[in-house]
Amino acid sequence: MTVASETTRATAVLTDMWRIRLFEEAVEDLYGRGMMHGTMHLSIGQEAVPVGASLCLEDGDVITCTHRGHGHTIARGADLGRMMAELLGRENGYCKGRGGSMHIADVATGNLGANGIVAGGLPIAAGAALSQKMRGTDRVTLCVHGDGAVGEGAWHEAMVLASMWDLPVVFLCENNQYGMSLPSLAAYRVEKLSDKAAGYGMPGETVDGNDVDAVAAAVGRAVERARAGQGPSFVDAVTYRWRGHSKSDKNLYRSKDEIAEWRDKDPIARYSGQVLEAGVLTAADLDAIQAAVRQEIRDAVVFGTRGAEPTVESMLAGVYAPVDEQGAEDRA
Amino acid sequence: MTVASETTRATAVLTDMWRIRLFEEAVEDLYGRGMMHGTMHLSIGQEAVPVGASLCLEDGDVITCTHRGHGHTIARGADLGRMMAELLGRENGYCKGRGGSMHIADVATGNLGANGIVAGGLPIAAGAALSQKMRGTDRVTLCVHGDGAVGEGAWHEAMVLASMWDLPVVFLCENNQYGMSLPSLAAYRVEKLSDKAAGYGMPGETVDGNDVDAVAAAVGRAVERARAGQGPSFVDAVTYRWRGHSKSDKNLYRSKDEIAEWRDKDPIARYSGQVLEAGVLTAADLDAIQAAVRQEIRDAVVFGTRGAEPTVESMLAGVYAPVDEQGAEDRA
Amino acid sequence: MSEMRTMTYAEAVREAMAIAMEADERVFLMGEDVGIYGGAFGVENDLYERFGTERVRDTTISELGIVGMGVGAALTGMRPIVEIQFSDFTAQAMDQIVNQAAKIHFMVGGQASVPLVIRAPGGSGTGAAAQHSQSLEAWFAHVPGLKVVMPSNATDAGALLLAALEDPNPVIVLEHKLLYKQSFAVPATFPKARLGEGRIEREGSDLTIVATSVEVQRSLEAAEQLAAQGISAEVIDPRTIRPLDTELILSSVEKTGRVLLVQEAVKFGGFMSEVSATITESRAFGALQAPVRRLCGLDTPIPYNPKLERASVPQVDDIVREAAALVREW
Amino acid sequence: MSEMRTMTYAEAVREAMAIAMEADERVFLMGEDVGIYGGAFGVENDLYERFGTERVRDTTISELGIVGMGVGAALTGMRPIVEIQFSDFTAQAMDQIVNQAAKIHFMVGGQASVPLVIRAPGGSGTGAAAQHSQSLEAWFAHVPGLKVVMPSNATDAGALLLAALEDPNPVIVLEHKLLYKQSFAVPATFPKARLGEGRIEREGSDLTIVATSVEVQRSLEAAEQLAAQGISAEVIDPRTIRPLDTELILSSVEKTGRVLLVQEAVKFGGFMSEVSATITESRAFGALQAPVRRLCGLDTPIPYNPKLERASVPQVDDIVREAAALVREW
Ligand SMILES: Cc1ncc(C[n+]2csc(CCOP(=O)(O)OP(=O)(O)O)c2C)c(N)n1
Ligand SMILES: Cc1ncc(C[n+]2csc(CCOP(=O)(O)OP(=O)(O)O)c2C)c(N)n1
Ligand SMILES: [Mg+2]
Ligand SMILES: [Mg+2]
Repeated sequence: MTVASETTRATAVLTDMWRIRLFEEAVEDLYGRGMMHGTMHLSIGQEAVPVGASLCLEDGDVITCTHRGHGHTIARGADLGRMMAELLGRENGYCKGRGGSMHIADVATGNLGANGIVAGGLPIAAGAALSQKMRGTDRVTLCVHGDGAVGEGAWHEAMVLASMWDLPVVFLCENNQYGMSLPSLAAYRVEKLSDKAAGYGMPGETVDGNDVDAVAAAVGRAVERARAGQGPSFVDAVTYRWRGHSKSDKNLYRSKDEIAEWRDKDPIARYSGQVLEAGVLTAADLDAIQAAVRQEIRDAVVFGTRGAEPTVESMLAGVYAPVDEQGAEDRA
Repeated sequence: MTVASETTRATAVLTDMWRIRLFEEAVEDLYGRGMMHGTMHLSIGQEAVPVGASLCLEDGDVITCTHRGHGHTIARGADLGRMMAELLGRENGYCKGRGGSMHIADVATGNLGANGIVAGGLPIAAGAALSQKMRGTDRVTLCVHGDGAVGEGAWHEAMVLASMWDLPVVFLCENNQYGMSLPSLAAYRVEKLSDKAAGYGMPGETVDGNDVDAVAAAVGRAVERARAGQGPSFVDAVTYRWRGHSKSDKNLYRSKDEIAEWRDKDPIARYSGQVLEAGVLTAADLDAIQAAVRQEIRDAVVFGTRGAEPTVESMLAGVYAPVDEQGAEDRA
Repeated sequence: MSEMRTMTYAEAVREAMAIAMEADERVFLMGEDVGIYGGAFGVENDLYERFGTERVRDTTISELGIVGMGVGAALTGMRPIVEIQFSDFTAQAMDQIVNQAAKIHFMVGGQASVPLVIRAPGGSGTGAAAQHSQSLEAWFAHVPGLKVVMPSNATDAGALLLAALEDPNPVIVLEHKLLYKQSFAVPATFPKARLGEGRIEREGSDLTIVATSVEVQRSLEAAEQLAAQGISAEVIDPRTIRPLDTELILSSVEKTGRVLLVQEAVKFGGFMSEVSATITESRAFGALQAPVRRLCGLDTPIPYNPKLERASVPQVDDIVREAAALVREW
Repeated sequence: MSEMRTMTYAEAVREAMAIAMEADERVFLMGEDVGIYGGAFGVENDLYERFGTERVRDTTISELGIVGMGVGAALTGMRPIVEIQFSDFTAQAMDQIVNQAAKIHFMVGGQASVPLVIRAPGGSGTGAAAQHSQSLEAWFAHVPGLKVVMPSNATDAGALLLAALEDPNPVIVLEHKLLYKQSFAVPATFPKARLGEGRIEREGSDLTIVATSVEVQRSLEAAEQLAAQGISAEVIDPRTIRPLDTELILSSVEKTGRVLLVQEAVKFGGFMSEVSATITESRAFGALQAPVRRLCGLDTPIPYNPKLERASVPQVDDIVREAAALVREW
């Protein structure tokens, strides 16, 4: 890699990690001030996973996210203003205020959306990959899911079907070690979650999910394999969420020490340190990146809060996709 | 083992295998003559699995069966007359004519029943094992399922939960190599189905399912482990069904050669040959066993065909279990 | 169109799938044993030979998974048909049907839609007992975002399936096991159908019978017998129950003043309770000369015994008896 | 019994579980995050500390599996309570609820029964959007073999849960998320309740309002406002919707001649259509002075935006308006 391209890459990586962190801090703030409602699942502390994984994707690739979907949505290039508008329930949001945080989607960037159902996105991702394969593309699908999702039947069925048909899908486990309050590794009785991949005839790899480069490398291998028509893979990226599961969480199942320990592994600080040390970016560069993102977030909040409230009429009109009578007539 | 006990065991084994075979042949015959209706799933050719597994069970142990459940029901000691009556839809059948072949159960022998839902019995079995454990017994649950069931989410969830809680359950895969028309091994992308057990932190073993002794040995190990409080195991017993999946099967997905090859591996002929050769039973003994079972089956058919037709009134009264108002009052 | 041919309901379903696959390369089929086995009810038969195993895909036994894959494929440019071997096993797939397929278009604010067709045979009458004989249409009719189709004859089985495949929304087509082998007169080309349009199957003046699926056929037979008794029954088949052709039903009720609602499903909480409520809270309330009457399945799981099984759901005789009573007593 | 105390609906559920666990060692609870987390809605709170992790069991995220384990445990001598974190996720478990729990007693000819209690919170109002806000009672009400309970206040939340735990059949208790934090006056001991017995929550003479769950509370508030307008509304809470206390409803309708049915669930195919059909085909038909009217959720998945969310389900004002119109126009 040339110095210039290294700089570009590092800037992009840090920009995206800061976008995720600061977007969610803003969301938290709006929530705290009563300007946002509902529930929120924040991925602060986990930023290296979406950003690392997204480095491996190209236009036309598809992703499915979990309920904790802000990070991947941002990393795939969604507009922060329309995201903020959605979380504020406005008509100019991605989902016209109908979906909110748990259903945020940006289909234009191949992001089929967050999913309020644990493991709900897995069969959908396998289906998108089937579609990519049947349409003769070399595109792939990245299926992000949590460690808690591994307990669901939907997870298993998607793994079975994707493996049977050699589908171009990467199952990326964003393993923050807890499914709400349940410590996953203890529950599943394996040493690492990637030990489960062999049972599906799939390669499996466990990586440090707080290391952007490690995530990018592992997901990159899996993506290449999928693009080459060699079938699905499983990547287990071990990370940690700093915040509670959602707003109802009293955090009784994790110790203060454990949380502190993982805060010390902050993926942003770590990556910043590395690029500083390597001389890829300067301290001033780092500040500039953060400052620019702060402005983006401020703009996003303004964009969102200025959005119109949606109407009942437009909501009701949005339940069904309109039938194209003419088109139908033609094909009869 | 003494000669006497070897003889007793061999007689019991052969009696049960013949009961299964001849019961199902009788059922086939009644069906062919229009005296029985519905659909039937016959386990002819698979007799070594239920008989071998049952050798490891004791009173108070529990089993759950599949839609192909005659074999295990017989091996656990069900009354052939009441079974036949059930398949004939009579009031004196095990299920009062409400359940038929696919729901045959003999709860008194710990047999919670066949299940028309593929993998439907797995979580139920795990629950029975949880109950055995919570009640402080050393009883175990044998969960019989097909190879096709491995594709269901229910299979996975039961494996996950049983493993997490070290439940005393043995997952016995009656692997006749096809889930209806789907060749399982090819679909699942593993060399043998027991390769899947490791993903659940469980021991897994693949055995010759046409060999009574091999089945009994493997299930025996798993049962002992469960009784000792060491948790669940997975046993994959490879066998073959001689008949079609059910009455609608045109058998297009299996070759004549393959069927012939497996008919040559007839578990009854094989076991008979072994005990003859070892001098445990004589040819006359073998004939006597078969003749005795033939008479049992004839009696069962007579018992069944003489049973009364159930009434709509008794059916409607059987939808809910009656609430014991008095008992309830006492506990309030 | 005018020339008729004889065809079973299963053949019509197969032909419609073939027509759609010929016309549109995005259409494909996934399901358990839909390939070389030919389908549990023989619906697919040689379809996999004609279209290959890429487009007629045998799956593992994973209902939730395959419906979900249908959702994913539909979201990304394909037009999948997913077959659920018995409609009872939609229970396994409810999350993908209800929480995903039905809601995605809404939840993403219209950014995407889910043109997925799910076919599933329901109903009793084959001795398959409680887990293989249910009529569960009421569940789906209650879900905004889904469309629900119940063809009662071969022509509709083909025509409505083609309409479902043209629709940008998820459509569940509930076929009936007993109808599969039944032969019908079918036009040379399937007529163009529109989801949400019911049909008067037989005109009459004394009472309106609204029936679904196999009960439409039974109601037509009953109407024949009623005619012999001097009672003129109008028989309406809504064909799709969501959206429901309320207008057609109300107009008929205004004309006849009496209505018998017939379904195979369990009465309590069944779809016909919706039809009843819709009628009585409508303008047709004033025209009612008798209370709306429902004739439905008994309040029981479907039993195995064939006599009990028959007794559990409305048969021709039951319809004749109820219809005659409704006309004579009121 | 006469001394009252103040208690939230969530506390009442917790207390009832504790009473049952104290009294009967066969009773235990399984669910996601019911242990140290205290339940997603805080219902369990310190229950696991009081009864230990053997009897208050945290599970993996496996709804089908845990309901199925409940079935197996119930069949073999235990009295499990399974919590489904949001009732929307019953979609994952429908096979075990409907094809197994509800039918086993029937299918095995009475050899065994399934005394399983499933608790699941439903309803909208928390900004949780389409996959976490549904009211799905109509699905369960349609299934023979199940009993379906919908407590509308803290006393019932406790008393009906205890009754459900005494019942030898599978019972699904649909709690309401918005009620959890609401406080109620509750007797010192939960009164003995019987599944299938409804209650007149408020007597009146001009119209009958039948409502379920949170809509009972809204209807009571509405009745207060209606009284101020000179309209006397009788409010009935069926409390269990399967079995339904039809007699109580019919008697009230015979007295008032007008009926408004209020539910949060989507109108089309909802449970109130059954109540409507039951009334109009009963002896009470003749007593009706106005068509039965339903006031229900709009035909939409629940939206995220809070104003739209409120507008999607009946609020107090809507009930007042509809009730007043029903009385004034007829
Ligand atoms: C089917 C289903 N069950 C339960 C829930 C409630 N729930 C939401 S997130 C969550 C934990 C998920 O854990 P994991 O998959 O590890 O994702 P994480 O929250 O850790 O990112 C649970 C139990 C749900 N949304 N869907
Ligand atoms: C949930 C569900 N899906 C599909 C079916 C239809 N079906 C019945 S048996 C069967 C094949 C089962 O294969 P396997 O588990 O290997 O058992 P086998 O029939 O070979 O004994 C299928 C697809 C069913 N009964 N339940
Ligand atoms: Mg997690
Ligand atoms: Mg098999």
